[in-house]
Amino acid sequence: MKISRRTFVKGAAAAGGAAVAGRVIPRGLETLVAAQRTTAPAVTEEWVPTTCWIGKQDCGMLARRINGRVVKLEGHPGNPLNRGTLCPKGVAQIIAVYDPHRVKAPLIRTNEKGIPGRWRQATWDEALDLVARRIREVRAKDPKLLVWQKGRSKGKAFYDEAFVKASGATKLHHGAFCSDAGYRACEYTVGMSGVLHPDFRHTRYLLAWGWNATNAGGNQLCWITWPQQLVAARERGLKVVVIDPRLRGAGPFADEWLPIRPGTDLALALALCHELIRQGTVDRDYLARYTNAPYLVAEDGFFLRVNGKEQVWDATQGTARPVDAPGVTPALEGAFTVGGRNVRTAFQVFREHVAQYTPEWAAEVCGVPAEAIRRVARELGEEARIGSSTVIDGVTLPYRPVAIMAYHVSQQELGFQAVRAMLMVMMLLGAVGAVGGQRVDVGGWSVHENFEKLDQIEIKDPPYNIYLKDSKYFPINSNNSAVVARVMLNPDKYGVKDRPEVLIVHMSNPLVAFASQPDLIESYKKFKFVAVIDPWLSETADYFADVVLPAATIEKYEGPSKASDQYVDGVALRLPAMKPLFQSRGDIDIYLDLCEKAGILYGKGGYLDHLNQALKLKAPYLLPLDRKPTVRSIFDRWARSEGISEGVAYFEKHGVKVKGPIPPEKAYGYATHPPFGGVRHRLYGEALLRYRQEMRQRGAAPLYWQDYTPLPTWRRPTMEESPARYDLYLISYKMIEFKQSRSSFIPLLAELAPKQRLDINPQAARQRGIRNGEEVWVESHNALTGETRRVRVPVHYTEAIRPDTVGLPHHYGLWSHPGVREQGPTANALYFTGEGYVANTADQSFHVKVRVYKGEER
Amino acid sequence: MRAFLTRLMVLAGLVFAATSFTLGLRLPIPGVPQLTAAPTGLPGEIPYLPVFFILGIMLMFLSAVVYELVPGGRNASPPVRPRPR
Amino acid sequence: MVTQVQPIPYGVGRFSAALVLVILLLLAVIAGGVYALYTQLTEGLVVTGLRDIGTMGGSAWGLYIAFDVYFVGVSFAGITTAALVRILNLHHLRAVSRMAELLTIISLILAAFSVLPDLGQPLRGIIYLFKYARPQSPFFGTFTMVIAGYLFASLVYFFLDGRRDAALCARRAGRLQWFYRLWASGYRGTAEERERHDRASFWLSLAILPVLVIAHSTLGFVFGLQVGRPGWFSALQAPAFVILAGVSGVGLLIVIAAIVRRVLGAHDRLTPEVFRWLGNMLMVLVAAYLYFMVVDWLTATYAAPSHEARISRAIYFGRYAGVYWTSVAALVAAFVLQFRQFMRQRYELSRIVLAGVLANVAAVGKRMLIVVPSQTHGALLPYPPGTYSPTWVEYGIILGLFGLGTLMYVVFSKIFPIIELPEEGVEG
Amino acid sequence: MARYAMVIDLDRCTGCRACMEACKVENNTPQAHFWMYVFRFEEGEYPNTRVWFMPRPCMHCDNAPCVKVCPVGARYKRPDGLVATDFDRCIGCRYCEVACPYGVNYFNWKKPERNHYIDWTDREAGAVLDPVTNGAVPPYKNPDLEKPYGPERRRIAGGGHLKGVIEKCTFCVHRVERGQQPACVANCPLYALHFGDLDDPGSRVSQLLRRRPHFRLLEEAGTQPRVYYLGGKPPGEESRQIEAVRARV
Repeated sequence: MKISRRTFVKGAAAAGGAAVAGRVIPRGLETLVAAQRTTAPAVTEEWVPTTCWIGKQDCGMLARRINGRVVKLEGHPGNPLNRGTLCPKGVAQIIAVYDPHRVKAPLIRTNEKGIPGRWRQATWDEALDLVARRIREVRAKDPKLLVWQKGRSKGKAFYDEAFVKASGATKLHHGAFCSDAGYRACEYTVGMSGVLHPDFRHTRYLLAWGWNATNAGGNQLCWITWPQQLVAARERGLKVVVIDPRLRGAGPFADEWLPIRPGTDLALALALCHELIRQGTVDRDYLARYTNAPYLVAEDGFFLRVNGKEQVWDATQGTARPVDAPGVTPALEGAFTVGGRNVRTAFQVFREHVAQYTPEWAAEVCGVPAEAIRRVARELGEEARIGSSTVIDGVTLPYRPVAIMAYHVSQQELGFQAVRAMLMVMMLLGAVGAVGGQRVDVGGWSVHENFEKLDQIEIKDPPYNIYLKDSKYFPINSNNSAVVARVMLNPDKYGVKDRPEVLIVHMSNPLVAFASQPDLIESYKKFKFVAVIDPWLSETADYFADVVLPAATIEKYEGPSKASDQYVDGVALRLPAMKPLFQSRGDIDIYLDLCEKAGILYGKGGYLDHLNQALKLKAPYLLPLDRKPTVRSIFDRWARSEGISEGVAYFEKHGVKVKGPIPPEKAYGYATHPPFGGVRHRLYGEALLRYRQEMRQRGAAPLYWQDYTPLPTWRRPTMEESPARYDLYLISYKMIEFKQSRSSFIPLLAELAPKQRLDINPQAARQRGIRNGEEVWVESHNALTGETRRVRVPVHYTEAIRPDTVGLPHHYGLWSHPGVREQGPTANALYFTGEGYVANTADQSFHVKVRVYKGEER
Repeated sequence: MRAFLTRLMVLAGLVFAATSFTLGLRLPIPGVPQLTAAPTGLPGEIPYLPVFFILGIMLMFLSAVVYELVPGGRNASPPVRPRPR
Repeated sequence: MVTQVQPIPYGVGRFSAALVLVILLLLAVIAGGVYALYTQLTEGLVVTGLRDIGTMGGSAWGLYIAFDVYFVGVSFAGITTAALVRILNLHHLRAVSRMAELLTIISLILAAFSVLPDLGQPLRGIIYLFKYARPQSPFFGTFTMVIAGYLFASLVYFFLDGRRDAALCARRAGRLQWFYRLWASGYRGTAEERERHDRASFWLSLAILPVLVIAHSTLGFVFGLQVGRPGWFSALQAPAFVILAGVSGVGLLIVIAAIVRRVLGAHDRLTPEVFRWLGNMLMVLVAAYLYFMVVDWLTATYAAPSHEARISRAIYFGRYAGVYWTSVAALVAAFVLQFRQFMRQRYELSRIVLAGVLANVAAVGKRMLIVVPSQTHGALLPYPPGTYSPTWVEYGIILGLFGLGTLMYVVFSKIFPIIELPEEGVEG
Repeated sequence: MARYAMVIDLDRCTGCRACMEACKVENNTPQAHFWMYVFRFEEGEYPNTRVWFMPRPCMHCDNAPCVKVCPVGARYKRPDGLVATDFDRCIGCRYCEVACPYGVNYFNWKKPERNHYIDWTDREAGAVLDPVTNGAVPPYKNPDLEKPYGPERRRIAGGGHLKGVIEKCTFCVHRVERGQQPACVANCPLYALHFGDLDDPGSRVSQLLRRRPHFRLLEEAGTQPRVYYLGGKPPGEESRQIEAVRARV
């Protein structure tokens, strides 16, 4: 029988003509009759392509549409990212699309800020006018005082680039909470924008370094793609060594587990370097030709330069010669005297530097047995097959089937240097850019502009901008919104002159999603005007939005989005699977109107102009700068400009454009011409030393410059200074059920993991007399300020975590949606930001010392 | 005459009992072997067969009533309402 | 001339104020049950404490099934006693035979009623069981044997056995005369009729006894045949069911007999002799059941597979320990009470009645323990253990059923002698 | 006549529970009903810990206890091996549920319109949704579930989740009869689930079962399940369930 509310009401009324009579006849008896009713009438059914809206990689989807109503979302078989499948979130988002608690119309605040909002519905015109006026006002003052907070918004070209450029706004990322410390390390060291990941088709030995394989994504791609490649690789004989305080993430795919102490990854990486050099399993050829390892380093730590040229020691001639001198055969090791100055090769310096980091030493620091470290180093050395080569699509390339997968692990106080050290392990083995070896960017091997930029930063004197760009505090800077919060609360301390006034939050929920919640809540009070673009009333909107603009979910055009799994390249578009529900609108529509009303849409330097550049549109497909296009027509132009003759219709038919396999010349650093894009990888970070000195000269405190060392150098993380009774490390992690803070209100998913819980080793729990499922206090401590924060959560026994470590999932702590009130606190209520709890690149650390207790004791 | 009618009644009753009983047995008899076997295919069921089975059992017991209420045989005498002397 | 006939004895037709009060009370209880049933029919079984086995960590069967089993059990005693009385010519027990038969009939009706609320689709249940019932399902036996065979047979027996008294009652003029005449259906008490009845009831008893055993066994099979439920899957179930049925039945019969004796002051008919017999019968049955429990306990603890062990742990020491040990205590107490009287050959009515009550307390407890723990703690896959606690709806419906049963019993005893009329005065 | 079976590769399962969600959306199952469920297990003690996962659909047993006990033939075994539930026939006695050793049956305790995750009868929400959904509950209601299937033309695909009847995994009969894979199989991101015809030696399931060692759950119970597991082992006393879904209605 077809139960719909309408027929249900009819039935009730029919049963006696009145609602009363309908109630008198128990429906329990009605069903026998009901069951005999004929089946549902014939329906029109179609499958329309679109892309997932929940995750970061926009998996291809096919929406099953019946009478214009989407009833199911399935994976797009043709999309290289997910190949016909979806993760739980992707499947469950259908119920979110219809969620009656979406923001149904533009909202304007009627009560004061900092408390749950009360709203009145407004027309789009009214709401947009209001926001546009504020934008005009603030831009008249200084465009930089307009802040655009990026979240999980897609269509980079439309928002991050065109809008930010056209409005001149200050852009805030979320990367500093993800893996940007790793990005900076890789950009600076090998010129690739990304974190570390393997060449799964060929890798035979993998260090899964803090990689939450069964729950979270990996470098640059969402969850589905990486596990698919991991499992396939294991069936080909890949061995996986898991380096993680918690085994749960790797699940059954761990061949060996090194339960490392949180925050000590740098030490382990250094010990591996130590062992590799001791074993002599070092790819000297790679180091000499493609890195700055042979550069001569003077005693002051800077390269020896002769009229601006770095020098190497020519082994054959026994003299120092310019690195690019013809026929030079640079020595990799050795100490020499050049013009009366004692110099050593960078590799020699490195070698002597890591001599102190023995496995025994690391065992102490990391809580991992020394013999295990030795064995892993030995296996790495053997599996690397240094000197061997193989043929890929007719190209002969070095074969080094060892690699590291590292992602969120980079978000720790020593993250930048830790990832650099991990890279060095792979550099010693010559695995960077080799077949089966270390990869960094799924897009292919092209050198990122930051390789030079991060080397040439000019540290300035105050005033600094809101996220302390080019400052003496964080010269290399990942633009951390939590740090921004602290700066806003105390601008003078950081030499910031004027506070920003207007904030546009797009698909982001800083109050819950970003670390150090208390700081964020305080700082948001400082904004004069906050507009939020979001399908739901985010907590940030609830407390601080003056205007909420309801965005659509999957019912909109968005993109273009990369559809590459690092082997096959493609591009996809999000297409409206049905008309936007309620009064919501596609984000791009919103921006077009907003820009028009704010007077930054048309003409040179306007939104459309920047859009032309951002989308790399070529004539004759350039958008005219004098009239507002429809979103569909923009994508049509883009598609044709990309050489797709059918235009956007192609995507409306196929959903994804698969460009075919990525050739080795693009995929492998060794195969590019010239190899590695012609850059020398930075084993030795001379610029880091330079920054260190400039920061000191400008009077920055040691804790800002202490990690700016040319070579990764171990020190105790700041959190270790917390009193001994804070005897546990808190780490946080993602669960497969949810995406950040953006899905725990989806009832289908919330049902699977309804409540926040603290992972704890039963051994540790019993010492504290804590039973499984019992509620406890988790209290974190800031080693520098002495501040403490605490939350109450039930514990969850697991043998898959170090006894000195406890874990909290992200995702929880929401309050504005009726479905989430019982879920419990967010881990971000416990973390601290700023000094001691960010990396030297302003990247957020998700490590803190905590204590766990049952009662009210304090 | 009356005796003849009652006899006829009894006879009809017996015939009905017999038929319904045998009909009813068509349910358990093929059913019993299936108790041990694994269920396969679709259930070949005849609607309302259970009613016959139940009827059969009931009639079996009903025969006792017939026996007591309907005097048969030689010494049959027309039932007389008990009358106070 | 018409001899002056005295009114029918045993309070037939006489309604005291107290009685009216009792009836009103019962009607109230029934109304409560009806309301609970209505809530359940409209809202669905979500208003009960029942939930799905497995991930939902519940029990799919609960109070309703437990009491269904209990009621069927109680019905055992009545017709058995009656049949035994007839077959073994235990004349001294004739006094309770009608009470027993009535108890059987009413408890069987209650049993049928207590299954209906357990069904998610009661109306379908009534229709489809007649339409599609399958012999492969243990329900078939319970359903056909109990309802059709057992209940109907009891009715027939009850009817034939009552004709004589009906005839006697029919002699008095009164509003119910038509009813007595109908029941008497021409019974005059001639030698030939008596002899006919003797023969009929004898064979009827013989026919009923096997049906009886089958019926109670099939009820045991409903549980005993389930390989998927540790704690149920056992050959012991069927016989144990029959015995426990006897325990609860005889127990309740004793209680009722005592009440009737008290209310109607029928000391002359319900002699200590009667209770001594019933008491001994109860003692034997309790002893037999205790033996079953010991066997059960030994098997469960000596070498139980892990799943069985989990259940027995829950029963002996865990969540269900309270119910279990209470039932055990009650049974042992009942046995000891009877045994001491038996050894001394000195019987006391109060003691026997107490034993009867204890026996029934134990029976109810045991029925719950048979139905629930195997569902909450008997998962063969590693689901977390479940929980079940009945809601007011379930209690309300069960209470209502008890109310209904009692009412039927009281009303009947007011329109028809609950004790066979004495020999003398038959011919007036 | 085909002989359908499911093969689950435990070496590939990441325990992501996407199959559970795919099932829920495809079949519009009510809250706390998991026709497909994924166990997450932990074994051993730190640091020798092992984590593994095990999906649990209905086993569609050849000797299905639930089919045997069904008093009215609502639960029946189809010649192609599917164990079906006729929701027009079921009287809601839940005998199949107590008889099943695998705990795969779910009963509709509530009325359909109250049984879903969000109160779709909510006036406000309904008013806005109706133009799109025509009052379907839930809005993503799959019309195929109402239709009759098989030569027997009985309604066995779950329908509108009628109050007071039993339900369980149907192997997505409405998809299978259309030549599609069951929703969970079709969606598994790791291709850990396979579905096919055992009588066809060329089918993926036949090949896998020939090539690799396998087991079935509770074989000792004599239920002859139609779901085979590759790799790993059956869960034992040593297997502690972690992150159990304890949803109740």
